Amino acid sequence: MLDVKNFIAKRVAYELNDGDVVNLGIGIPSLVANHVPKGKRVFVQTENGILGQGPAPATGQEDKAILDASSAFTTVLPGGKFYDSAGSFGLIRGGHVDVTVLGALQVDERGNLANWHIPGKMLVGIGGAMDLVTCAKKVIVAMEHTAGGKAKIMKKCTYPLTAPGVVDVIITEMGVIDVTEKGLVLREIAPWATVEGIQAITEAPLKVSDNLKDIPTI
Amino acid sequence: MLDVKNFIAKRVAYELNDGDVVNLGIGIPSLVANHVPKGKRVFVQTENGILGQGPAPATGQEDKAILDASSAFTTVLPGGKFYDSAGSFGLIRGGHVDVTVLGALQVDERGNLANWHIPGKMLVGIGGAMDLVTCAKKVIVAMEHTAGGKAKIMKKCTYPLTAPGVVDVIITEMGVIDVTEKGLVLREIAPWATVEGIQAITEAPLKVSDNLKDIPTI
Amino acid sequence: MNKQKSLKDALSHIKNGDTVMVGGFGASYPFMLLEGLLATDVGELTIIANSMGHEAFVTLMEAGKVSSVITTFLKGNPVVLKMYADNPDSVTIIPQGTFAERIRAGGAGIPGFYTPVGVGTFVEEKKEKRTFADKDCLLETALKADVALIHASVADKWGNCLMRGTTKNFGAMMPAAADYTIVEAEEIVPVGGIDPELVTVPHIHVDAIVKVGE
Amino acid sequence: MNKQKSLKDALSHIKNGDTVMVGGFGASYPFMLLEGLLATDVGELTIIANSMGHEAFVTLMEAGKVSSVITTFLKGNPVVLKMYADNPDSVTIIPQGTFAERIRAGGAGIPGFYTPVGVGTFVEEKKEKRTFADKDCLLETALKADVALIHASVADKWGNCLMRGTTKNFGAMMPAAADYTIVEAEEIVPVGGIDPELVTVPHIHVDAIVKVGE
Repeated sequence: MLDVKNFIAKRVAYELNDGDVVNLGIGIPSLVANHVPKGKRVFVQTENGILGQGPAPATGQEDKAILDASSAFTTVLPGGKFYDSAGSFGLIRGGHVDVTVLGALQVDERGNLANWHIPGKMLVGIGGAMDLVTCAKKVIVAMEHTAGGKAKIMKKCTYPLTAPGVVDVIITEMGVIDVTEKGLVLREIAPWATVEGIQAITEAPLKVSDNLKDIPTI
Repeated sequence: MLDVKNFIAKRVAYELNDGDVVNLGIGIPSLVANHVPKGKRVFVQTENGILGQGPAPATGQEDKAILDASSAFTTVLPGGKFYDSAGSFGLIRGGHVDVTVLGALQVDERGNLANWHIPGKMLVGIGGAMDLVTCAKKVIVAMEHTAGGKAKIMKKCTYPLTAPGVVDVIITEMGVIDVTEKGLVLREIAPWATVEGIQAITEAPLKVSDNLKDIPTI
Repeated sequence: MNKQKSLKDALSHIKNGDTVMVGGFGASYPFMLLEGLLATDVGELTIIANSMGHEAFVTLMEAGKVSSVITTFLKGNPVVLKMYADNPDSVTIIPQGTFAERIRAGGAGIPGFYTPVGVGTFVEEKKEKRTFADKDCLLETALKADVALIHASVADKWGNCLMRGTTKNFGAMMPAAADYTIVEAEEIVPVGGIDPELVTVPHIHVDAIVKVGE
Repeated sequence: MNKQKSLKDALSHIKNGDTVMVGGFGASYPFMLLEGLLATDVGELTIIANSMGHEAFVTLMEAGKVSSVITTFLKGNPVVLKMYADNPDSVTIIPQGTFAERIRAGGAGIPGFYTPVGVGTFVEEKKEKRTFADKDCLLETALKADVALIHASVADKWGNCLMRGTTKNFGAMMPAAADYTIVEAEEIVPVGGIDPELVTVPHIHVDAIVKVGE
């Protein structure tokens, strides 16, 4: 059976460039670090104060002073640095994060992002998402294409925005979609999807790239 | 023969309170640290990045990475901290320096300070003086009472200001003068001075404190 | 100069109506100080903390000690959600980086600064906008407090704090922005026991130290 | 990822007309890089440095390479005084704390901030004023640069820098505010050779490393 989350995470990892500073949100984005291709090195930044986050520590090696932004035990790699929050968000807000990868409740064809609150539901708060998407050089939304059968890729977001016009790329289990000045452009398609099938579960109209490719499934 | 500079520096040291964070300018102010009375501990801050400056190092113990704001070798005491300039001036501008002691070209009865440029002479620059006098809790001017026979304590500064209305106390070899809302008030007088004699070399009118005291000469 | 105190003495400085900053990000909250605060008589506090989700904040709010909150994250705290539903003005939600920068500004003498973060969202409500290099920005102001409560890995007797790894977070900046700072430290060492290159918070911002577990 | 280069290669990135930030406070200037810069063909540089008083800046200006200067201190440099006399607009003198904060702002994405420093002096000329809590303040803007030249005590091969003691000063903030940063390091160590708690400048802001003396 297809592991949707890891399929998406893996495709996101291919989108990263060697040397990128990346911030990975919770959920699917947090899996991206496991899929970075050999020969590429990316530097994972956590907004709670690490540049150069490493893998989870071995059992017995946990250090309660070294946690990730979700409070899970983590490690720092050789060549890393710890920051206080003014420093950590200085790095984020100064535009030094090359790619931020995060989930979304809704994204629309103008790159508007809504990922913090569903009206009528419990308020969650916003954490560092607004800082990250407003200031990172590239914003990748990594998410399942729909939620409970409802479209998440919209003509216009109906939920309150995290930030307007910030999303560059949307990666789902169906395809890779670029947000361009002319709207959404399907750049890659999953082997199990069709253009018509994707359009049927996408509220915004999709253009198809002249150079449409298959998402590699390895 | 009277050592005017050390006499002034010593009187300044008595003005400091136990626990004060102090910044000491070049010249007479730099001598103040040598005169802090036993039983009082002050923490000397240098704007180039030390909190808790110690004495000059012994010969052979100099460390070229530990200098004061005048680039002389210095030391840091146990309990001290090194800062970068954003941190060091954050400390200064955040109002965490209790007392800044510095020289002046002119001070006037409103507490205006001019200590960076004499019109027509070579431009020196301003360094950290504006930051220190604008933001420190207390500003003490420590200087010789006159310069080349000319008054330095003025009705109104004629040189360009370092900052308006910032000086709290003026300490010279003649006396201790408080800057108050009602003008300059002579609070202490040197044994070799008279009120009339001080007024004669002071452009601004001096009030005399009801409680005028001698400067202790020990 | 030895600032080590009993928990009770340290907390006795906090008054009704005080604004209290609390360090921590996910973990590294000063749980002992928060428990101690629960046992005091003070109330009507304004709490400034990154997240309200921890049990310690839930308990404090259930005890009716909190009248308003400035935070970035509410999840996990039903009391703050009810407070927000009853009186939206009592709960201020701000972006995490703006939160960090406003606290730093409070300690560094910067009354206001501009940031593009929050433009085009609820964050911009009631805020002044201004354009820099064609980019809309919001005017944000300094945050200050009466009291800061922070957790340190190591403190010396004067109050110099070493905060290891990711425990620095907001607690590193709060003491400079607060009139009175109480530190809970896992370990207390003599003055000189922390390398001047490793002091996260200098002693001059610290007023009381409590040893964790005592 | 090994960024160690020859002096010539490292400096080859600097172009005519570039704005160049130079770290240092009294001492701790990157003298080797400044000497190297003197030997290049580039000119019309804008120099952003705390003090112009050092011989290295005098020489650079005598060679006609500098068309404008942003600094806090001129003493000891007759060339910059003459430049100021000839064309006051080419020399900008700003308070040291404002200088530090404007550079930090440049690296931290803050386009502008307010400070009371400079009010009532020549510094306020042409600047917007605004009152916060009855205190007049000036609007100051971020400083950025094409290139930063800094001196480090130790660098690793990726460019992480440890700046010991008082050598941090402005060089600690400049790399984040510059597009391209060249470090001269007294010592170069393998990656992992600097404790993550002691990294003053992270490698991501550094583009080239030159070993002092080579």
